[in-house]
Amino acid sequence: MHIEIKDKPFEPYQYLLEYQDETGFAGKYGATAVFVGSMREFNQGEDVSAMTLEHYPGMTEKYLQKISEEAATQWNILDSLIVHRVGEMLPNDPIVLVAVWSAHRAAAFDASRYLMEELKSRAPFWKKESLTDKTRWVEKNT
Amino acid sequence: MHIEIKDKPFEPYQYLLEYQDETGFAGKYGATAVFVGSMREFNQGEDVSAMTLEHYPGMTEKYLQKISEEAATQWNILDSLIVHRVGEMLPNDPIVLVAVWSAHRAAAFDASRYLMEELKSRAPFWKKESLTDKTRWVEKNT
Amino acid sequence: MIGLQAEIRKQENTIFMTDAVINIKFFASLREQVGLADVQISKAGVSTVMDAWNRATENRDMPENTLMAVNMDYVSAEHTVKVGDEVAFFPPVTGG
Amino acid sequence: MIGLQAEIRKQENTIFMTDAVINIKFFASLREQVGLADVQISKAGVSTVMDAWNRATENRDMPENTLMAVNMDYVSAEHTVKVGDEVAFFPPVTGG
Repeated sequence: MHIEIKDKPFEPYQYLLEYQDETGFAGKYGATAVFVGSMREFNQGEDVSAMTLEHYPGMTEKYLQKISEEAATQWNILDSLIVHRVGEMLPNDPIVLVAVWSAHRAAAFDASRYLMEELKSRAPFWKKESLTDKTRWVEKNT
Repeated sequence: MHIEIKDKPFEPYQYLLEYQDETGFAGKYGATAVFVGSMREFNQGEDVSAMTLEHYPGMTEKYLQKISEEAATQWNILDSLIVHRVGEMLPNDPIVLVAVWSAHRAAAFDASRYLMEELKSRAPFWKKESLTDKTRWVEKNT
Repeated sequence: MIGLQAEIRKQENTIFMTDAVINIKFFASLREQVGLADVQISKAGVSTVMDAWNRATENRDMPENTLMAVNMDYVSAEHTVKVGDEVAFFPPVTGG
Repeated sequence: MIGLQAEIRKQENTIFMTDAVINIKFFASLREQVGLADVQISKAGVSTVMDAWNRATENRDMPENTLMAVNMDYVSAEHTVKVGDEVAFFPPVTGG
């Protein structure tokens, strides 16, 4: 179980390649479910040129850890990973990477979706978008 | 929409890195849901040392294409990818990679799971496992 | 004249080989059980997928759960077959 | 004597600064609206998270949907606060 807050751009698939190499469970898992959230260049009808992601240091890690533990309690999984960007980012930049490893696919699918939904509703992150002529806080996660 | 049958080992995350570089939808997608199925070294209570994946050339591609089109009809997705191994493989080798790109996460999650479930129930692939002292056909997908 | 008759016979054979047959395929455990991979059978007297099975396997019992496809689409045993069809028999699929 | 009284006063201040306060944090749009990021308030007369809001913001109306945390756990406005607590106010989260 690993969580990480990144203040610099990261490449999710490169991250997974390296992370999996370090784990000791090669041959144990039959299923890996991965979710990557990326910054879009368009939101709520407007072009978005940049974004700032603010977080609550300490509480964010605590909640990412908490939801990871909840997932491990609810499903029979081998490992989970959450990586989340903060700071200044540009369109197409990865924002979040969630991955779950399990013996069979149902647990990986269910747990990865759980992690994303809980992260979206409980982890203290906030997005501020830069439009052509102004900035705006994203008000609600959909 | 891309489907591919591989008769040699492939690295799913490396594949995704290269595939995404070639697509023209950077900045359009906010969500990527990925599933990787890998060969386990243990199945139904026995150690598995190797596996052979047989398929029905022509029909397999036809069904992977068909389920990809079904997913694109049912969900608002930008692209989907299915890569599946055939031939001789070893524990920890990736068997299948499914990926779906969409603007918002629900479609990517739903469509990727649909692709996997439909692939498992309809695409003509068959697994034969090598155990310590014999081989056996996997009789049923769980 | 002998040459011509041979040519006619050859043409008839060719017609028979390419036009009046059904192509049968078996896969995976069923291929091993039946001992056949690819065979051609004559269309004569074969109307359905079940008939094709019976002709190709010499009336062997079809295992429960056998899946059938005609021209790479799933069908039932009652599905009608035509000359030139590709009929496949295989066990439940186990990919992914 | 003057030096000693100053020392006593300094110690009292130190005790006040580290022990009799509540630490308040505001994030994101709420930080900008309230115009405060991190503040300390005296614990005196502050029993609940709502009291802490009122003290820190000088009785500003709390926006609907404001989320509250004490020591990095979500709580309601009626949650009791203790000396040394970290109380945070922020808008709905929008990560992921």
